[in-house]
Amino acid sequence: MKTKKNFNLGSLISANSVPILFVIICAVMIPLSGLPANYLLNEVVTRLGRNTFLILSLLIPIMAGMGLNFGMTLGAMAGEMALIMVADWQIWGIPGLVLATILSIPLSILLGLLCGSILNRAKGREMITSYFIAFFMNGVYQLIVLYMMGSIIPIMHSTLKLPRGYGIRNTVSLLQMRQSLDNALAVSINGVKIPFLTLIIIALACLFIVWFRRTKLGQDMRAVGQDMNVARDAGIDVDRTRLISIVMSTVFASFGMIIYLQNMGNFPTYQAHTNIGMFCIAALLVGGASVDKASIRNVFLGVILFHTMFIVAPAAGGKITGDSMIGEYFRVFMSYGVITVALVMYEAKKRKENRTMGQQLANEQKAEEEGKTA
Amino acid sequence: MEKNNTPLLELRNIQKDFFGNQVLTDINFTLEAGQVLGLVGENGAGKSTLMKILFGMDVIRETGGYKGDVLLNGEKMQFNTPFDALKAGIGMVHQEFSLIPGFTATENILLNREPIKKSVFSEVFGERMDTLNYKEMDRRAEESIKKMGVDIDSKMVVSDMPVGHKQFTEIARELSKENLRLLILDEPTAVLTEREAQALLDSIRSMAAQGIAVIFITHRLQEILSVCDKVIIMRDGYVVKDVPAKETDVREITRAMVGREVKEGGNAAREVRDHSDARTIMSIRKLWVDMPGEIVRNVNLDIKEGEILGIGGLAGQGKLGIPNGVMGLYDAGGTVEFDGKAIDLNNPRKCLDAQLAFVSEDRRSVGLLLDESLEWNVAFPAMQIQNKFLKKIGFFTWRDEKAIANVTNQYIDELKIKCTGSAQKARELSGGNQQKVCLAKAFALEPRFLFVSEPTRGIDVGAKALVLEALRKFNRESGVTVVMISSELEELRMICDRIAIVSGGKIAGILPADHSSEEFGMLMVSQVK
Amino acid sequence: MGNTTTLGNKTKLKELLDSFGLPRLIIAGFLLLLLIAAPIVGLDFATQITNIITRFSWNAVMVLAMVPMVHAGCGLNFGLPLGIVSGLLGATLSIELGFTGFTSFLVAILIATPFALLLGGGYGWLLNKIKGGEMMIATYVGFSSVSLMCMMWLLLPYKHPTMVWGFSAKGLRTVISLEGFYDKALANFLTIDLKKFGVNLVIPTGTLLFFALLAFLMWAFLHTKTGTAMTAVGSNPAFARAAGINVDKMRFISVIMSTWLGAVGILVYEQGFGFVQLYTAPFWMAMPAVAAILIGGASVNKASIGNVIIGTILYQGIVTMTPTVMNSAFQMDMSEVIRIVVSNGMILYALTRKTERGR
Amino acid sequence: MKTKTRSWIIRSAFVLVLVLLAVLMLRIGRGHTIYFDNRALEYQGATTAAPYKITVIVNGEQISKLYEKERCSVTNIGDKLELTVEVMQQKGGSETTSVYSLKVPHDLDGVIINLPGYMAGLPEEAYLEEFIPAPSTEKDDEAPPTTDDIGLGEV
Repeated sequence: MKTKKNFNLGSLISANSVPILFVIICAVMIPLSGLPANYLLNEVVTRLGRNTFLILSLLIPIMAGMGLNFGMTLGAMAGEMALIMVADWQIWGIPGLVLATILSIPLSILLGLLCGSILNRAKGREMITSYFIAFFMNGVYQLIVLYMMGSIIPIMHSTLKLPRGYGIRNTVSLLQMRQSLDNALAVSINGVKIPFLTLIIIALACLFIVWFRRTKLGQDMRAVGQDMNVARDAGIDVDRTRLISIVMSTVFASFGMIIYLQNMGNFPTYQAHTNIGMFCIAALLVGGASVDKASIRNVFLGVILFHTMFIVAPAAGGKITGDSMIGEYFRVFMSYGVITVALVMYEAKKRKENRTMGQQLANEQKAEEEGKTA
Repeated sequence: MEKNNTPLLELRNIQKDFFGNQVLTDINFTLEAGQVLGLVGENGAGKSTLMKILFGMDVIRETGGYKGDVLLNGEKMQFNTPFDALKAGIGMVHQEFSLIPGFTATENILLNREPIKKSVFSEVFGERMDTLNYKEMDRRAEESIKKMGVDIDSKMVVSDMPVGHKQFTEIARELSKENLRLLILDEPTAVLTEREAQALLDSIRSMAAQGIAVIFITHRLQEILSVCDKVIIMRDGYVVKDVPAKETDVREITRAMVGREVKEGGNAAREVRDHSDARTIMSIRKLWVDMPGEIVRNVNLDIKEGEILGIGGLAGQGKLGIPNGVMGLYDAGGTVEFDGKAIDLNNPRKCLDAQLAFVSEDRRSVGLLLDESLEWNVAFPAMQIQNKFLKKIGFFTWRDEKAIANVTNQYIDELKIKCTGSAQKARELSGGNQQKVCLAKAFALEPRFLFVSEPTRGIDVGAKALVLEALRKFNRESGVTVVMISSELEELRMICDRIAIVSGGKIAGILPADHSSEEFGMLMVSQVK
Repeated sequence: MGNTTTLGNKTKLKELLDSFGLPRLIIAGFLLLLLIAAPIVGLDFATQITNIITRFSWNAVMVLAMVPMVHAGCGLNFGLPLGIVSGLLGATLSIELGFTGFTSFLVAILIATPFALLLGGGYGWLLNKIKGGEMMIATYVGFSSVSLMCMMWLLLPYKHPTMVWGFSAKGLRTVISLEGFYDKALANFLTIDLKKFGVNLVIPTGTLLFFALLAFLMWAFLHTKTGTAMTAVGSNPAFARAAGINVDKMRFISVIMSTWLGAVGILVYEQGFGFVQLYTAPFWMAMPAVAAILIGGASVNKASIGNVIIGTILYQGIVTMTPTVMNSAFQMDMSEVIRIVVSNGMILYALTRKTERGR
Repeated sequence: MKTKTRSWIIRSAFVLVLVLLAVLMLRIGRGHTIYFDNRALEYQGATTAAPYKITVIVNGEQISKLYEKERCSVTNIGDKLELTVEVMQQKGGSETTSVYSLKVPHDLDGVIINLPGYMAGLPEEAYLEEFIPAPSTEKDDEAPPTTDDIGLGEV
């Protein structure tokens, strides 16, 4: 009954306020930036192929009620480590990417298990905890890549190593893998390069998620996400289900990172993953997702809107203020801002729900009481 | 499978104690397939403990198991978890809903028992990767809804459902379990409207007709009489009566529920003072309180100066809502006058300023600062409300640690609080001693009027007597009006001058404490919602 | 412990050991090891001590800024950058208005105060709307405010030549030297310098005294009626409410106090460091402060002045000692990794510890 | 129990497939840099002369035209490549085209192929030489990574 009443324009706008805001921002900034449409389109399509898979990895933990998985960074690290090894072994092209993907699976499962079991000890605080797991593991990643690779883990090529003889350089070149996925089956329409194979892989991942929702595990995750206690009473192994959701997310994220980095062609060894979680989450939220609800639609809408904003902001900022730094800071501000707003709305909603429930009961009694006294 | 003449369920000499506190003694009864058994008794009579044993709840095992035998079809059963009980064909609908809010009725009915279709992935990743068979789910859900005999929309999402439908969804879930032989319903009609309740009673009948045995727990005695084959009445952990429903009536059941053989002279020896001439110190009009599970509706109550008023009633009927509402801890409306002046509701500060004090029933989360010292616990409200235990040095007003320690030690002696010293943390004390700290906190406020809510809940017998004595002394010596809320009628009768009984969120009646238990019992069940 | 009253000596000792916890013991042991190792690998012990004391004096006030919010149950103040932003506004405006020397420090605090009250007020109001989710939101409020200020530093019409970019004469520099302004404004007061006696020990007495003053005021506040109420709100909000305390008001006050202390904290840091760092620098300043107070023995809803002092010494000790000691010992600088693992590990430990009052 | 062993077998098979796939990728994905030299080769006393010009075509793509003493390079994924050479012995002479299937040792990153030697059918040790990059004299200034401003930047 409630849902029917809500189906008017006002609530539709308020429910989608974030995407609408971004549409407006983009609509204002695109003409201001003066960027040619072709360039813009090309950039957006490139970024769509590059980022979507990573963002898809966020959907499963949201389904399991664990909020925005800042721990996806762990998957990104697994993907990076796999790529470093593959680059060292000189496996090139698509075979190299496939090998990196296979290598990243055990790594990311391991990291996912770690992350998931910590999060099971911090129920109700998953987001802030996963946020710090990402930071913590960044230290471990540095320990491995900066100190153990080349000393304990054999690295053959000195081009990868720091001059001191161990540790990986600040940039890892993936020259021989660069866009090998994107260029396979690529189609160019009006100068806009469409990375067909990448998009097919993304489509498969979407299909998987749609299908996954219909599996027993998917159903269990939704149940756990909505009410852990009821799910436990019904015999669902809550902790295990949550653990699996994080492991899946981490594995997905490592695949996503490999796709992302093959497009870039090289990566800064120690920084590539630091903010990736933040930007993926911001993009998802821009697409209209919330902490407890996200769909594939949100992912695509989010990637397009967020990245359009990202591309045009510096140019537009430069045109307005004569300083392109303004635009760069602006887009960083928007990324943080949108996450802040989404978190505030989520928490406020949780509290409001409790309150309205009380208010409603009070009113009912009042009405009844008035009826009786009258 | 079923042997003739063996009852479906038989309990033999069931005994259970919680840490030496005997809650069930020698429970024996039988139940045939297709029979409906009504189980009644006051709160704390042992009904829910018995059901927990039957349903294999963890808490029983964790507290040392039980004695005696549970026989199902003549076979001795030992349930270690609810899932064992489910396997054996026992289903239970708890008082609190156990439903996933965003799922449809169908999804909830088949929660974690969904029919599945094999998928390729499951070969590798385990059977949880099988997909759900939605068609089969719909079919089974419809089937169990039909079995129940009440029509609910299987596609409706639970959060959109009226309360009654949620209840029916829960029952349908139990019915969808194919081997269901015994269904336990714990106060299922409490949340239903009259029509829904009637529908439920009909469906109980039709379930019984299909050979399912039902244990039906309720406080609505009329329902018991109309639907049950036999009635079992429990009191203080004993089965006091086990009769066919046809051979009894509401009055007899009530008497059995609350009646006690007067064997100890304790009651008679004490004085019940009449305060009807005293002036009214607090007058409550049209009070409603939205306290979840203890809703109060339209309560009018006058409290006389200097008396001890008891408020009794069954759990969930609203007796706890009255003090919590007046003291501003839960949303409330109506008017409350104290000493001729109106008191703001929903503002604890105003009540405390008017020299009212409240000892909450929720010791651990409202009553105490568990992680702080006893000193803090005792002195805190008095410091904050009345600026006691403060001293001025220079520009600052400091806590007067010495005064705080003194007052705490005074109450430690007076109330015989067992602790290592006034600096001990409240968390480290036993329940009874924590309760005494709560009392000390209220006494330190030197109130003119004291609400005490369930002061003896969960504490041992010795501490109970001490707490009650302290309350009586406080009332008699300082002339403070005390309103005590308790689920234990006998306790109220021991200490109070008058007792008001709350039923269905309203005051069902007020009687002097020396009236018989039976009369109070009748009031308790009079308007049960 | 500053917040509890006269505990018996025995229980106090036991409590201290209990609350110390394994991670803290390991960290303290590690620092001890570093201190022992320092002379062995040929480092000057006194220099090391000087470094630790200096770093302590820079950071202690920012760690102190954690205390009020933890006390009022608002959790760890990951929103510290908000206070830092207020402090930076105070610092830059003080210079812009032409103050120099020690006065510029006082004026900076003076100007930062209204900003801290305003921003802290808004922040407190927000945190009262979202009880239970404070820490995550605090983190992002901090980030948002810093990135907003990044734009502001470029846009605000600052003119002072020492602060703006030389070539365009507008927009603030990323790093502003405080020489001639309040560089070492506190540190130079009553400095104890033993270099004359051949010992490389320098103690910035003034900064330490300033911290001691603030710490004393905080301690005193916690012993007043309002401070007691604040502690009770953090310990059990339901109890406080039933005792007639306005829970939201207490939380509000605590957030403002934390924000103001954050503003003063960054000014103290700058006077020691000698530079004002703008733009993205404040992003990660909350983390060391949070890690320090947790290492000191605080939990998500309990903290004392003692925790601040112990924690800052331990944390800054490790941060300053590891690079030098490790470099001299193994020619390998793993300090960054150790810093990251220790500080974030500590925060994780605090977050996953089972609290009675879990949501 | 039966289903358990069954699923165990299937799972190990799945892991095995992944491992095999990885091994396969290791085989077919190995990248090499191949340098082709057009210069005279001395082997066991005999000298193979270098022709005037060789056109090198790898996998159907023309790489370079090598005059005497010139060198070209090509990267190749996998150990095998199809090498087509068009040889012009004398300036202005006619071209002869021949197709070879060249196999590069799996373990070597870079190899130098002496084309005259190779075409003359000399053994591998004669015409093939490992390419060892000169120890990097360039300083440690690396090319800055390409960024899309996302995920990079402030730590």
